[in-house]
Amino acid sequence: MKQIFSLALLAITGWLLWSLVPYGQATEPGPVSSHYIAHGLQENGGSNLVTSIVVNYRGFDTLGEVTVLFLSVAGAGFVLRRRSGQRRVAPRPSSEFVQTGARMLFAPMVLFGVYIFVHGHLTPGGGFQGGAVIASAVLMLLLADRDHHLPHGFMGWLESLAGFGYVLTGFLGLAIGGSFLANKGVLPLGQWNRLFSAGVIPIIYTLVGLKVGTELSTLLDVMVDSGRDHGEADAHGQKGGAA
Amino acid sequence: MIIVDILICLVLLAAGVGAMLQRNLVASSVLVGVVSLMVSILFLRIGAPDVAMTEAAIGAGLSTVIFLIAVRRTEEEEQ
Amino acid sequence: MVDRVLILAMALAGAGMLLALIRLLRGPNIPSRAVALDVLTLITMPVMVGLAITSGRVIYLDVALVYGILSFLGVISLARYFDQGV
Amino acid sequence: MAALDIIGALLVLLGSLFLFLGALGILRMPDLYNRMQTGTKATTLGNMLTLVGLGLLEPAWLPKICLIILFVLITNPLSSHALARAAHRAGYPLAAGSVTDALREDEQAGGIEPGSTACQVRDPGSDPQPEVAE
Repeated sequence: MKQIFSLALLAITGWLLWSLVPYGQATEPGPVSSHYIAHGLQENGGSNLVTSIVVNYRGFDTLGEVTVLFLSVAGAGFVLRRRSGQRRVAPRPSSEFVQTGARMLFAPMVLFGVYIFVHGHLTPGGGFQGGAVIASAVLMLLLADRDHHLPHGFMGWLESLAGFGYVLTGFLGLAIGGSFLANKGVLPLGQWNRLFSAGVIPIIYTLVGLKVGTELSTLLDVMVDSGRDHGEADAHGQKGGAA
Repeated sequence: MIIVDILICLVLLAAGVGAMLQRNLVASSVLVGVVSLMVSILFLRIGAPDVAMTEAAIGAGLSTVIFLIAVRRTEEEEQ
Repeated sequence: MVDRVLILAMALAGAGMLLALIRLLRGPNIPSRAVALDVLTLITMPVMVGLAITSGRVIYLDVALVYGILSFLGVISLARYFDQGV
Repeated sequence: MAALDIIGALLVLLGSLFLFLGALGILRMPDLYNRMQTGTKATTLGNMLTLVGLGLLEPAWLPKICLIILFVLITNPLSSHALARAAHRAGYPLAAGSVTDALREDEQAGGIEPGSTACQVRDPGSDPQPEVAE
């Protein structure tokens, strides 16, 4: 009965959404939006207006998002860390084909993630998407070979450096351009639709990509590694690596 | 073109209802991934490639895997 | 003409999506669902590229590329799930 | 209309037909391994044919589309292999009318990891996970 009710509710909502909401409403944009649309490309030099808004006009907001992601990953890692005295049972090793394929694909996938966030000001990509692709590459490596461990010291170092670089870029903008994360006067805006253009946007997106990639990779490593000893006979493979 | 939209919306609705009614947690998380995938196609259809890419990378790719790992961990805890 | 063929092809692919979703909903066991997910992701990529062609924007291809790279991770993690690997 | 357009459109149509048939196959086939065969081979072919056809329609985009095809060509056998292997190791049964099981014969002949087949799953044939109580 409850299911029928929720199905009916879903059907009604779907019908309303389908019939009432048109694809893209053609209203006049507000004053702020029209300023962005009219002056965004000249002021930022990026060919992708969405990226210009996200990283430049709303750069402080993006800094906040990255901080929120960092805090959530830190909290998850704190909760999920393996308690001492519990050893995990080594899982079945994956087949050789999968291991070889994962090792072969790891570098191209990381390269593709770098491509995504370096080209953030030209294509729909950006720091978060590129970071997700890099984290997926690390996850593939972890799925194929569980004895593989991330170099946590290096990852933490890289992550802190990226966050520090973001704030430093902001203060440089404050010193030179007159406002926090200002795009003017720091770097030449360059030519439209070229890789080296759009002022500080590629730098910020590279830093965001590195930060998000390392954070998500560390989260996935902690999640994969937090398995408990659940008392099954480990006929397959030895005990887990160096605890 | 409208028929493609209707088919994608049908898949989206069926996957959403299935994810709600499904008892098996793994199947449910896979269905949530399918919902994300269809939403990503719809975002592409209405001209928002940025959101579509984020949805495809994080919604359909990473979060399904994170759900799977979480289900696995809870099963291990229950045993 | 070409546009009509494209729309017909995308409608066929969408019908295939619906069939794969039925298997995903019904599938008696997890590997069957994983195969259905694989088919769904393989159908999605041409649909995305077809949308890029019909709307004429080359940057839509990046979305298909990202999804093409990430799609097999779900299937591999499902496989590792019931192989007690994750 | 250019000849390239006609070839591209035909390839797209053929490829989407293969995609549809592959999806129909996973709905109609009796057991997991048959489904896996139709669901991976036919749809990989359909995917590649469709992408090549779309690339012929827009020749300027062909390099990027080739990149997508390359990734599909590398990753899809990988995931199918992992899936089939894991399913066989977890003991999912073949259909009633199956004639031979080459992987099990291999393992019993002392090939790959003896003793790792069958009797691992509590309830083969349906989801191994117990139903969650409300």
